[in-house]
Amino acid sequence: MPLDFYLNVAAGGLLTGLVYGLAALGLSVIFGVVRIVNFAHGELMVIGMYAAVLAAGSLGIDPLLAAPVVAALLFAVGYGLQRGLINRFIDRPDHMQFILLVGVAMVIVNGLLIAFGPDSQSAQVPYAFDAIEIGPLLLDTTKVYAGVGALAVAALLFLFFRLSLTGKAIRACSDNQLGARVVGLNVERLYALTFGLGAATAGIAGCLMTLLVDVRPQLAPEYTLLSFIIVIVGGLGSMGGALLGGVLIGISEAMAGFLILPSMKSMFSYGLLILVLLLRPQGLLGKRP
Amino acid sequence: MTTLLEVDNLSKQFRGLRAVSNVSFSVPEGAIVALIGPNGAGKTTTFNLIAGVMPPNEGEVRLAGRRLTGLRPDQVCAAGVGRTFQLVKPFGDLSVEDNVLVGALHRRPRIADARRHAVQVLELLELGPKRHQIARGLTLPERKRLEVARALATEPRILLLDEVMAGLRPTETDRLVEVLRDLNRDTGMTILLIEHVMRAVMALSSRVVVLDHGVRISEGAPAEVVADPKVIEVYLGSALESGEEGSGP
Amino acid sequence: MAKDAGTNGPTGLGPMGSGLTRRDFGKATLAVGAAAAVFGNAPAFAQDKVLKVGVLLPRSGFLAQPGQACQRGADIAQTLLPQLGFPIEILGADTESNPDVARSRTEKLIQDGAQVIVGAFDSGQTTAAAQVCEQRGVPLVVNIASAPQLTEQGYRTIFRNFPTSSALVGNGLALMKDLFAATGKTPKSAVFLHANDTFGQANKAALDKLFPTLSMPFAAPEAISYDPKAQDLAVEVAKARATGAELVIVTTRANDAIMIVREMVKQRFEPMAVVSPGSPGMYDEQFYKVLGKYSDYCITNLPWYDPKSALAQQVGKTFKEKFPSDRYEGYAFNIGFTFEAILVAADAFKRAGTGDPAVLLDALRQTNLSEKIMFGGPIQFDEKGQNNAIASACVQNFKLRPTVVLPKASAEADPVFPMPGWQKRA
Amino acid sequence: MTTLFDQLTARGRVALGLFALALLAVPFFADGYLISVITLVLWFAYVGQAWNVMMGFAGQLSLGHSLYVGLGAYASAALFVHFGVGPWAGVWLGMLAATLAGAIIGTLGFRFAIRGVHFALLTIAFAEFTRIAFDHIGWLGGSGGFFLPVGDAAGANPFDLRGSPALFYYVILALTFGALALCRRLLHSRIGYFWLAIREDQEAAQAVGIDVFRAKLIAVMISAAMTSLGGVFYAFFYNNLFPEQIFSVGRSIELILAPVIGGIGTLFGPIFGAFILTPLAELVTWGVESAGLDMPGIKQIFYGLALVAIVVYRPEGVWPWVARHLRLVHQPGDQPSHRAGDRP
Repeated sequence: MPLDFYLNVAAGGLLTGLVYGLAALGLSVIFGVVRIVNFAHGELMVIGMYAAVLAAGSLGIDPLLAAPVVAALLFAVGYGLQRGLINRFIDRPDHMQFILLVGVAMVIVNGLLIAFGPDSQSAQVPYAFDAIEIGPLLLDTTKVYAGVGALAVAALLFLFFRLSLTGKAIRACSDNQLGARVVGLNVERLYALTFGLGAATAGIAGCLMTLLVDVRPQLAPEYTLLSFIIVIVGGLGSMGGALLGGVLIGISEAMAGFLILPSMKSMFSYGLLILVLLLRPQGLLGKRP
Repeated sequence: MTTLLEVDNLSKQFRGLRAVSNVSFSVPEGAIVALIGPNGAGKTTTFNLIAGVMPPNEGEVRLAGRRLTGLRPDQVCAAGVGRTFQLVKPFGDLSVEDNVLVGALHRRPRIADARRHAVQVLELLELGPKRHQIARGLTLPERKRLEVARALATEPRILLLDEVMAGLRPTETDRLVEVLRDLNRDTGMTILLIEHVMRAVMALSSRVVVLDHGVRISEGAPAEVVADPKVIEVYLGSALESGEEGSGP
Repeated sequence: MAKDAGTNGPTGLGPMGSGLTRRDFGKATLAVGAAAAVFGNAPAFAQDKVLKVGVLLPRSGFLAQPGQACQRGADIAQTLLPQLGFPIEILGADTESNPDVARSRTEKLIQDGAQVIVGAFDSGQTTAAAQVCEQRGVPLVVNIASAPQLTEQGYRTIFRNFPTSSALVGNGLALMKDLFAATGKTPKSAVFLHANDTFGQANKAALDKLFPTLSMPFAAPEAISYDPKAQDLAVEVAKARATGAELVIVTTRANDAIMIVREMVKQRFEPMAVVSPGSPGMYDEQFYKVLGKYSDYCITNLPWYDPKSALAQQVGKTFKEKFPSDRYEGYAFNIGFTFEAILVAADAFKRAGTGDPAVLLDALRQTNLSEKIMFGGPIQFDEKGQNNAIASACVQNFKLRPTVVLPKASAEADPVFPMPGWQKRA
Repeated sequence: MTTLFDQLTARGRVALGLFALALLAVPFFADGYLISVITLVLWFAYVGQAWNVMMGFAGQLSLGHSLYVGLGAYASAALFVHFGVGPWAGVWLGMLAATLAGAIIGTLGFRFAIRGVHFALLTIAFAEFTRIAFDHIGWLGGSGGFFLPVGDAAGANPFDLRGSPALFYYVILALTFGALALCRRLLHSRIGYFWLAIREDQEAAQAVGIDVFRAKLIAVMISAAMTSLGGVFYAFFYNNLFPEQIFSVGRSIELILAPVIGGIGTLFGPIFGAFILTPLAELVTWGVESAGLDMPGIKQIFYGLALVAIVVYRPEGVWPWVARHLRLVHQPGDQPSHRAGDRP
């Protein structure tokens, strides 16, 4: 097998992995601060996908351009969800949070099914079939755009948490909730902001994802699970970890599919997840609890 | 008097910080020994090292000549060490009686037998009337006593009490002191206690070990220790520094 | 078992049922009795003027897409069959793509008076329904489900007017040979890409078994299986490309067909043809919408509606009336088989003159229907309940439309093989 | 949510007795549909009870219990199809396989001190891993499905688990009552108290001499073994198995709904929860249909909303609340101020 085959496969996995990583980043941010495991994360992402498809279909807007609007929409959804429902579950045990979000996920998936029907829908972009040649590499234009977009959004998010006052307040809140309260931060508001940000990130990841796959309601649970694997591998609550996990899963799935049997490639991901949980339970870049 | 618990040259480091440093002392069978010192002196760490919560970097602990170091907490308990926690840890959703029953089951596998024993222990700690209550509903002094009862129910050879008097009113303290003294007198129970409340220390203990910054700085009868200038300096110093009531490491 | 003792017949349902409030229902000890009042009415075999057909389909959940497509066939049957002299009343039920639900919905349909069950697209849910039908002695006419075991497991009330996966693949491969003969071009190697699910694996098994017996002009293709839930098939296509095969055989589900072709275009992988021996995907409406010109020339060898059949044309007309904004071709496969399954039941009922299950079962066994939609001989069932006379057609996409190119007699156009390269399309 | 809630009052005993009698009588007055629905209810009650041993008693959250269902189902079905071994002999292999899997997951998880959400994800990972593995085991049909020969629907052969719906009904009823009795016994045994202690506070449990690792491992193994029995029933009830369905995350979720809704850690919670949920689903379907709403998916929306409402308004589960209000259980000594002064 010529080398450029491997390179192509790995590069494709890397770019897709970045988008997965961005979705997982949203999950990680929410967990890192609010300490809630968002079991409806994939559902939020799929809402973003439908919004992007709708924008592309009816208004002819490229999903990349629609992303900011979709992000705002999902921010509102996330903010509202946290304020109205999830906030009162913050101190409840894990399984209660889990069932709550399973219920929310059920409503979202089936709401989408009723609204958009079961057929998959795609955002038609003029460059859907283009490929970019870089030396021996032949990369899908859509994947390059999606991957670069994911990286850019992740960088923005990172800067937000480092530089902005709100971002710093959120970080302070995640380090020490009580302390944050003592110095007069409105923790509830920060939590809702964070959940909104996490949801918005998932929404943007959804926009980018529409470049790569066609959307249908049943994708949602798949993405939830995928985001989980990535976040655990990378480290729950770590931003860099989520991206790293995404890339790792992207590349390893691609290589495993290529070298072993494609239908067994997710087994590889779960294998990786199990290994990480056992050898480094806090994840690759996670802090020890 | 034979030695029951021997702490031999114990050291523990946390990220370069020496929490406990070459500490040695012993507790004779049937005695009540107090471990005192200002906040951050390494008392609770010493307790945790004895109880097997974490391994020491150096040194070892022996109970009646048997090495405890390297054992897990449950094995240490099986060897005959009962302990309480500074921040009480009741089994919140269980009844008071069941809390103590769990302790009693350790040496008495039959439920009925263990329950009888649990009830006796509860009577001893004056929790009898509360035994059907849910543990989380108890008041703080009651929960402190529940901690003692649960540890006692495991029928240990030595009881490790971590600040069981903290937060109690003077009358409540006196009551608990009385209970512990009776326990020691009637059953010969050996007790090692960490205590801030000097009134209790003076009333109960036959020997006092003083730690500061992880080092043993004094040991002796209560009256001697209180008069020791090193001890006075440490206590005055820390009082001047902060004076706050915080938790140990 | 004293079945009649506690049930109150069909009349018990109406007013009592609606009067039952949620609160009453919640009382645990009462629930059992209350539920009996709501749900419990004995099967009504009394009125035999109309056949009650219970149509069981996965209209939500994972299989919602094909399930809802099949449902359109049932909707058309409800309109068209009475006009053709087959009085039927359809009772619908959604399995939610879950066998547990499929089971209890089947029970409910029978309870509500369904005299025959039609369904349920997927083999797992179909067996769940078959179990109930067997216990209740109610016939089950399978619309779509290809696991060979369905008619081999020993059910006596099951009838399947759908090819088993081995028949499907056998016909598909035979048609490939016909295609090579008709065009005079023969590929020297092939690769087989398939989803690793029930259908894909059945296809794989059939291919492995049949290939040696068919004396195909190329060696047995290397098989590449992928996760049916995969979001990205770049690797799979790269792997297929690396084999250097001239022919790509696929067994896809729906979206994966789109992903495969899209990846082939991007990776500039241009085999002589992309052929499916009978899977959904490349004739789905979505395939044309998303891929546009790249959807053309893809070939599916599958049971298809005979464009020359009068009934097929009538169904097509009714489809246009009912769903003016959609194209018949994009749904024809699911509609055709669902419609035919209901027709089979209605025909048996007409001959039997009663909905009594035992009589109906007998009538079904003697089915001999030549007025039909799909290619193949008259519908007849063997002793296991399988119709072995279903033929396949070679259907190639031209100008975003599935077009019959073989068999010659019913062809709407001539086959194009090898297909023009991706970049050479207007 | 305590052991106290299984201390039935006289009234509670009567209610339970009547309930049991009603269940025993079901096949004599109910029709096929009702029997089918209650069979399903009981199945969820049974596996919910099994899951509850691990979560409700020992406090270990598993979201991958479909693994044990699947192992039990496949093991017994394989023995039956390939070697003609009946289900009640096959059960042992199924339980062995599930127990072993539980032991492996437990050993790895507990040794490496994986707790909470991380442990839950570990269980999902193992279930998914196994699902994909089974997709590739040709001997068991792979993803193509594994089919059992169909028995005589009219007869009743309890030894081969072939027969009428009533037979299956009584089998699952017996299993449910058996599980209830077993759990009651466990809960009042030494290990049961150890579990509760671990659930409440692991560190304190260890300090009173409980070998936490061993106790948790036993909980996982018992739970896995019990669950696998549910899998055996499933295999013979449905006569076909698909890795996609039996090992799915969806099934794991379905499986924990009953105990969570009913009341985690209580004996009657899983049963009560199952008797709420399945009828609720049927009721919603019925309501949607009679309202003329022919929208696939609308039922799940109402069901999802109901779930949310229940966890929001009845966080400790529905059973403890109902039991308290109907005075089916003894109240704790005197009314303690709940959660008031949790930590000083």
